[in-house]
Amino acid sequence: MSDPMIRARARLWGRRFLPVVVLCVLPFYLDAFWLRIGLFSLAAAIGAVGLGLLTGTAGQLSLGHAFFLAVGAYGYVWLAGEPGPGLPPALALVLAVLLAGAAGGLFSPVAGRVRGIYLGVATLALVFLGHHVLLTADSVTGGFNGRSVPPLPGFTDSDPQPVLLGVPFGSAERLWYLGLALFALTWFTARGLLRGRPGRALAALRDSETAAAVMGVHVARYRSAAFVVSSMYAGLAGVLLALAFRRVVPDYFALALSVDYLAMIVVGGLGSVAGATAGAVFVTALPLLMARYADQLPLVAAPGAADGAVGPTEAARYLYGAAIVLVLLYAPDGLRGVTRRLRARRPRERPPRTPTSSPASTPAVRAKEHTP
Amino acid sequence: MLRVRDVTVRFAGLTALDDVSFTVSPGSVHALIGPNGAGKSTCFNVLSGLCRPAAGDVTLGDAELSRLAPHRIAALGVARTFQNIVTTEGTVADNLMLGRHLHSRAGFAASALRLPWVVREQREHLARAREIAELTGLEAHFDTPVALLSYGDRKRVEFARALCLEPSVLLLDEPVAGMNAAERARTAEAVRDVRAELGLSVVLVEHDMGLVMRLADEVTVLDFGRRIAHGTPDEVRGDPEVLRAYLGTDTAQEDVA
Amino acid sequence: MTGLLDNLLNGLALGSVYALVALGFVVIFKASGVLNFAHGSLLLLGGYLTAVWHDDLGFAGALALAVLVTAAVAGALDRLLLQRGEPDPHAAHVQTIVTIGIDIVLVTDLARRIGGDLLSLGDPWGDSVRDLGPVTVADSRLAAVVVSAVVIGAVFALFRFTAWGLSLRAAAEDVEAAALMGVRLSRVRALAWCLAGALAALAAVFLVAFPAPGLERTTGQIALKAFPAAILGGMTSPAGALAGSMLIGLTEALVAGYQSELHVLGEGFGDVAPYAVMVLVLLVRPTGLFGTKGAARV
Amino acid sequence: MPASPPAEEPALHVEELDVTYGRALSALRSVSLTVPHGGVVALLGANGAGKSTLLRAVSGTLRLHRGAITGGRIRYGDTALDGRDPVAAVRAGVVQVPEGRRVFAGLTVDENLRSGGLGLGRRSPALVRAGRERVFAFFPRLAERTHQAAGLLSGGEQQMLAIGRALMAAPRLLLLDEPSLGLAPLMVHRIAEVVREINAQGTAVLLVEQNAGMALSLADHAHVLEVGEVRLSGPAGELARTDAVRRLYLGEETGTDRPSDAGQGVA
Amino acid sequence: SSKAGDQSTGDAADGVKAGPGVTDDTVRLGALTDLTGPYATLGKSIVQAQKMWADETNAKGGVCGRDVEIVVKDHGYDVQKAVAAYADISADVVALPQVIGSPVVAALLDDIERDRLLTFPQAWAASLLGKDSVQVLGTTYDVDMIAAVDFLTRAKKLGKGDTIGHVYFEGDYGTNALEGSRWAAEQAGLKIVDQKIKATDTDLSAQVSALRKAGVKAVLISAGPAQTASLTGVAASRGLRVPIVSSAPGYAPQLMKTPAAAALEGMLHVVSAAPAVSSELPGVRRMVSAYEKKYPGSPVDSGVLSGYNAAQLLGADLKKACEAGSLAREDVVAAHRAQKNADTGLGSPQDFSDVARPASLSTYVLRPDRKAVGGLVGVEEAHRAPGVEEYLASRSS
Ligand SMILES: Nc1ncnc2c1ncn2[C@@H]1O[C@H](COP(=O)(O)OP(=O)(O)OP(=O)(O)O)[C@@H](O)[C@H]1O
Ligand SMILES: Nc1ncnc2c1ncn2[C@@H]1O[C@H](COP(=O)(O)OP(=O)(O)OP(=O)(O)O)[C@@H](O)[C@H]1O
Ligand SMILES: [Mg+2]
Ligand SMILES: [Mg+2]
Repeated sequence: MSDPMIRARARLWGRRFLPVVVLCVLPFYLDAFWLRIGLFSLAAAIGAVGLGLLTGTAGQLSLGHAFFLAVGAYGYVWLAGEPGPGLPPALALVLAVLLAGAAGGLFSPVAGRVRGIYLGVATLALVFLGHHVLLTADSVTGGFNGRSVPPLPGFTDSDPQPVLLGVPFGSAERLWYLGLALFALTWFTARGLLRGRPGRALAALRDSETAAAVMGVHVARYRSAAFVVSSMYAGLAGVLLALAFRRVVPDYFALALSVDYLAMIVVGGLGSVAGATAGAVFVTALPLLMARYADQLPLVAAPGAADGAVGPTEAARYLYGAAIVLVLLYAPDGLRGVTRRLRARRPRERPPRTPTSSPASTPAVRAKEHTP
Repeated sequence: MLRVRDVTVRFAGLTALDDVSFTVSPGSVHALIGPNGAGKSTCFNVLSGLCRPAAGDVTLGDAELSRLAPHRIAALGVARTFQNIVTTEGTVADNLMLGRHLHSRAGFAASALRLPWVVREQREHLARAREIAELTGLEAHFDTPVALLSYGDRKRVEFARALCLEPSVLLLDEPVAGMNAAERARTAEAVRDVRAELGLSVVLVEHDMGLVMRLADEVTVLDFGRRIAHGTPDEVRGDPEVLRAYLGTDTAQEDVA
Repeated sequence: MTGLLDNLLNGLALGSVYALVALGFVVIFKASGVLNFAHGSLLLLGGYLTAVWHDDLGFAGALALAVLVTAAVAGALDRLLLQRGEPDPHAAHVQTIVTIGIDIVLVTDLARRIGGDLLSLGDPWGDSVRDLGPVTVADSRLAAVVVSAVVIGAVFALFRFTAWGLSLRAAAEDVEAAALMGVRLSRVRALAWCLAGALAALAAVFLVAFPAPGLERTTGQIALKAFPAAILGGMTSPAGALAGSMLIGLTEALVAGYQSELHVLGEGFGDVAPYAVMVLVLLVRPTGLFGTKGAARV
Repeated sequence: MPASPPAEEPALHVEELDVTYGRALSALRSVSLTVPHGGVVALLGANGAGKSTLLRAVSGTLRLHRGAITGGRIRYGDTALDGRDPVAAVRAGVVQVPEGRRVFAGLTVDENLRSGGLGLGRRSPALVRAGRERVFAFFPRLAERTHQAAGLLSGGEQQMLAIGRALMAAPRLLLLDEPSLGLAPLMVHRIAEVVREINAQGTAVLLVEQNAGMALSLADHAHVLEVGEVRLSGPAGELARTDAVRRLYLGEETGTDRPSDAGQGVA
Repeated sequence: SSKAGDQSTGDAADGVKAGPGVTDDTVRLGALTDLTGPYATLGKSIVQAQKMWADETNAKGGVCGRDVEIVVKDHGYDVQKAVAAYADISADVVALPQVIGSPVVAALLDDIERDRLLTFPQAWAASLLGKDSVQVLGTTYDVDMIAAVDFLTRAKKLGKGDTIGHVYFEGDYGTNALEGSRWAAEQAGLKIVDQKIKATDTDLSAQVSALRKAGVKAVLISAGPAQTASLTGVAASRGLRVPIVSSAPGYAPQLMKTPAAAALEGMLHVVSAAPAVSSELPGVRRMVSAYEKKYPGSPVDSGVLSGYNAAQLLGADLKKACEAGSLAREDVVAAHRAQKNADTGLGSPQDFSDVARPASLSTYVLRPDRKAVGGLVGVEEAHRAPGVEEYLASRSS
């Protein structure tokens, strides 16, 4: 009975399904604060997976992710809201994702032509120009103060709140499951993309456009497609963020957000879905947690105390900055690399699986083509 | 039939190819030789669409190659290797699967949804890639990242990747550079095998005259971008112009002797 | 007419300040492939140090010391936090993110120290202005033009003609081959960071001098303007950085100056116009005005 | 002559060298060889045998490939080279021409040559000019293209540049990794002449070559590496007469039809 | 499950109906402030002033027999953080005597209204009017700007046909101010040339060029202190010596330490709902001396005054609610709305009964003075600019 095969299978199932089970029961134990953090993390993870595909796999540095998030978020708000066509929110969600994809497609003249750091800074323009549009087009975007987000039907606090196992299921709990479902969709599709033919073609583009072209990859089309797909994930993340915030404001979709996403994929480890997810949780949740608990640290003064004292926000920022530096100092291949190394240290090695590009050494910032 | 007609390529202040013409008949091995900087690799770049000629044209069957983008040319069944190895990161398998790109159909949507036929297709291509790895002596390295291989093995990866395209025309730029004699023989054999098996034409750039003599059906010799000789290996070997510009008179004396 | 001249001059002066920032940025990118997100905070550091020291040391002394200290800090950051282990060209993207972490810490700390103050750097130009024909220019801006022209020329010479410059460019091309030629990679690289730090500190002076009101906690954010400037120039040559910066400065000044005429683009377009110009230029020249396509063939 | 005859006569001693890549992959095991002052030593071996690895260990670039010396010693004269960085090797006069050319693509030919002397500290412009003239004498083709970006040169031209660049460093010991790679037959002869000439001027050479004919004709002494170990060594002429070497490296079909299997038979 | 079950609130021992944030011995208030972002200085002044008020109140026995406690959350002007912080504290506080940042308030508006949480935003845009639970204290930006134009026509003799520049921040603040200046200018037959800027613009040379080209006779500015300093400095050095009038947030005492100080003293006026901190009002003087004693070294700026004022007003509301027998949130809001003439002795009295109207319509005119506490001295006492009522009427129609 102690068949090692069975045990191995059980372990595999354990590793695959335990996290899913844990994620599903979390709302029964966590209060709104934690659920909110979780929801932000899920949304960020979806966006990070998209950026990972673009920057990690296809090697197209993008500092414009915030823009595509904004397109998704504002697209949803406008499509489902008033002023706007006032479509059914579920339809608006889908259309907003497509709209973000279309925005990525519109960028393809640049994406198909400009490379490396030039592309990175060109995408920076998207953020600034986008921000400008968000501020100026008041009638659609609500201007400086943004707009409130029409909730999905069944996800408002005014809906009747069912009580499950003694836990009232408010909007936070229900949104959590929506986020979880969307994240599962992201995980499934992104892995399929990365490990399949498109992922390989994109990785080839990253390493050598010449080699890819000569092997039959339509360079410009794939470069643009990477943008479109990545923008669609960003759009989805944007919609989810909007639903979680219940308010969209232009200032949120600023450069800092793009930079955060870049940090996510690198801190997590480039080139893998799991890495992007880990990075997203790290970058999203850590500052919020630190901000919440910083006042309990020693040497931290109460907010607004005497001049020059280190307040909780500052303490949280110090720690967060230091955490990024430290993680990358000791695990240059990111959080994903840490788990891989831990796993490798265990005696039983998994046999190598179907080819996937080695994520350890995939540069995001590439000055020139790789020609040894 | 691959036909190169009056191709001229100029770079700033330099004519890299000057009115070069030659024809590669189907199923033959055509060698392109010449001193360093003669324009051989440039010619390959023209054939594979990486470089636009200033004049002249290249046709493969009915298709006019010199106006097509590289990926279109690849789709017509032209595969090549590079003199300066150009592999992608990732494992040997990843590189070979890139070679299968044109033979698979899975697009973004289908791959994202992992439709059953996509999974099946991928499995089949992986099996084919493994076969080709075996053919080229890479089976032991199949899952090794290319960056960790020795120079000669990386050269082989390029060769195998080109084969994965199952081309009708194979362009090999110094395929045995960095290999020792035994390995050269083995690679030559592999070239001969695939040619026989798949009936493809091969255009070969190589400085190893022994290999050229053994493999080639026809030889074109370039010097300073101009064609200076053309013919069977034996004809070319005796050509005084070729001896002067390329082989060196030492060899000539040996030969004459 | 005066308005146009005014705007042009404004733009040139502004551009030469951006050029100083952009140049430091390019130097770091060349030396280490790192997109230095901490450049703004180095700039803030340089400015802050000048501000706190100028009372005791006088402007020149404070500036000299601030330039030195900022250079040392930049070099130390590179040596201690970025260059870990063997030089690895693939690590550039990781180091880029590390600079984000560094930036967060530095900015938080400097912002905490500066608080809500508007610090004066005690520069000798004050708010004096000068009439050049029909237009009036601030002396500080004239100084910026002169200083950045001189500094950019000097850096250009360093790059072209010194062993350090050659080492730097060689290492940027191929780390291993450079090592084989006996280039001390880490030293060459750290020196580049020092240079960039010094440039940032210097730029801070002109950035916050009149007509700007003084050093604020957010001054470092202006380094963002250097991104398009550097890119427009092509990231490869100091001359490019200068030209790109001028273009950015001019665009900004002209669009802001003619805001009411350019109403259709939305008010406040001056700030983002440089980015629009940059994208247009990149569409035509994907590697910037002066950039060359990587000299690699197969 | 740029290098004045040294007081002592340094020789390269590699003793019982073990090298591993990453955590586990053992690339060299207990390899010993000596390159005497003014000597030419050839190193042969199949792909992946560890030839480049040995040169990397000597020049100190192993760490750039995540490799490490795990045993044994490398000395050049009085200088211990194991565990040192490349700068120390260059300072000691040991210069490597890397495998696969590795010219600085974005720099001009001229700058590439100048970069060859970077490890030597300050040098008079006259000395640099003399070095450059010497390289141009060896490879006239380079002289025609001094202001061209090196990355745009043809493969063979790049190879010449890589060798010329190393010569600019006035090496006392030159490590050549496949110098004939991609060179036309005429140029291969030229390389042989160059090796002879610089050797005559007092530079020792450790030569890794797949063109075994040329290598053995140049070398005094030769070693054959196989899967990380020295299998054969001896005077070059003697080795050239060995069956296995003739078959594997000189391409003479003396044994079985499938040379790849025959690799095992060398011992 | 750990979350099952819910605690409910009820009457406290003393018979006062309690609600969230109220226990038998404490009343908890919240502050969503900016201590690390662009409004850090303001945030800090308000926090300190309100803490001082809480200490004073507690020393006098607290509110409704309970100690006042203020929970401060710093959002650094980041809406996401603010939303999270609100979720964090909203369940445990009675009211928010301080919320900084108009996008923050806008983002929280619906939640605040739903939670019936009496909130005093430290932002004075007219768009924040009209919500029962949200109270803008004093005047709004547009009202101030009407007063500014009035001041220019009266004191600086601008007349029909003259042109005024208005440099303003994007966002509620600037837009609302521009609304006021436009209206007033039209009434007075003046022309407004507007220049929108961003918070990151600190060099206003280009704007000055444009204004000079337009031939302005005066400039209004509704931006931050740095922008005011740059505008004034550049204008002075370019010979554009015209009166400049700033909205209240556009001035900070720190400006008196910059090179532009002289120009500011010569050219600038500030319109504000609150008196100068250097004012002779007894309430103000008492507060200033207490503040200086408690926080030596901290600048005493307008934020101190408005923060303290807000706290006092809230204290009055709580007291009233307590007297009415309930500290439940909705009853606190009701008590607040019942105040028709709230006077703390710190400036103009306020009327909170009409949610759609600014609580006060009286504006002070101040000018910089580097020797005065808070860097400002009064020029004109609080008064209602002519036409304000018409303006309000025109807006509500
Ligand atoms: N993009 C380019 N720009 C400028 N010159 C070029 C370019 N490409 C090739 N050349 C020049 O054209 C000539 C021919 O180069 P090519 O690479 O075709 O030679 P080759 O015959 O392949 O030589 P080798 O045998 O050395 O590889 C060389 O002198 C080279 O410097
Ligand atoms: N960076 C590396 N990491 C791991 N293994 C490596 C690395 N570089 C080389 N190897 C392995 O070490 C062994 C020796 O490689 P080396 O490059 O020294 O071979 P070589 O004799 O120079 O071969 P070639 O003639 O093909 O250049 C090979 O098995 C190779 O796969
Ligand atoms: Mg070639
Ligand atoms: Mg090798």
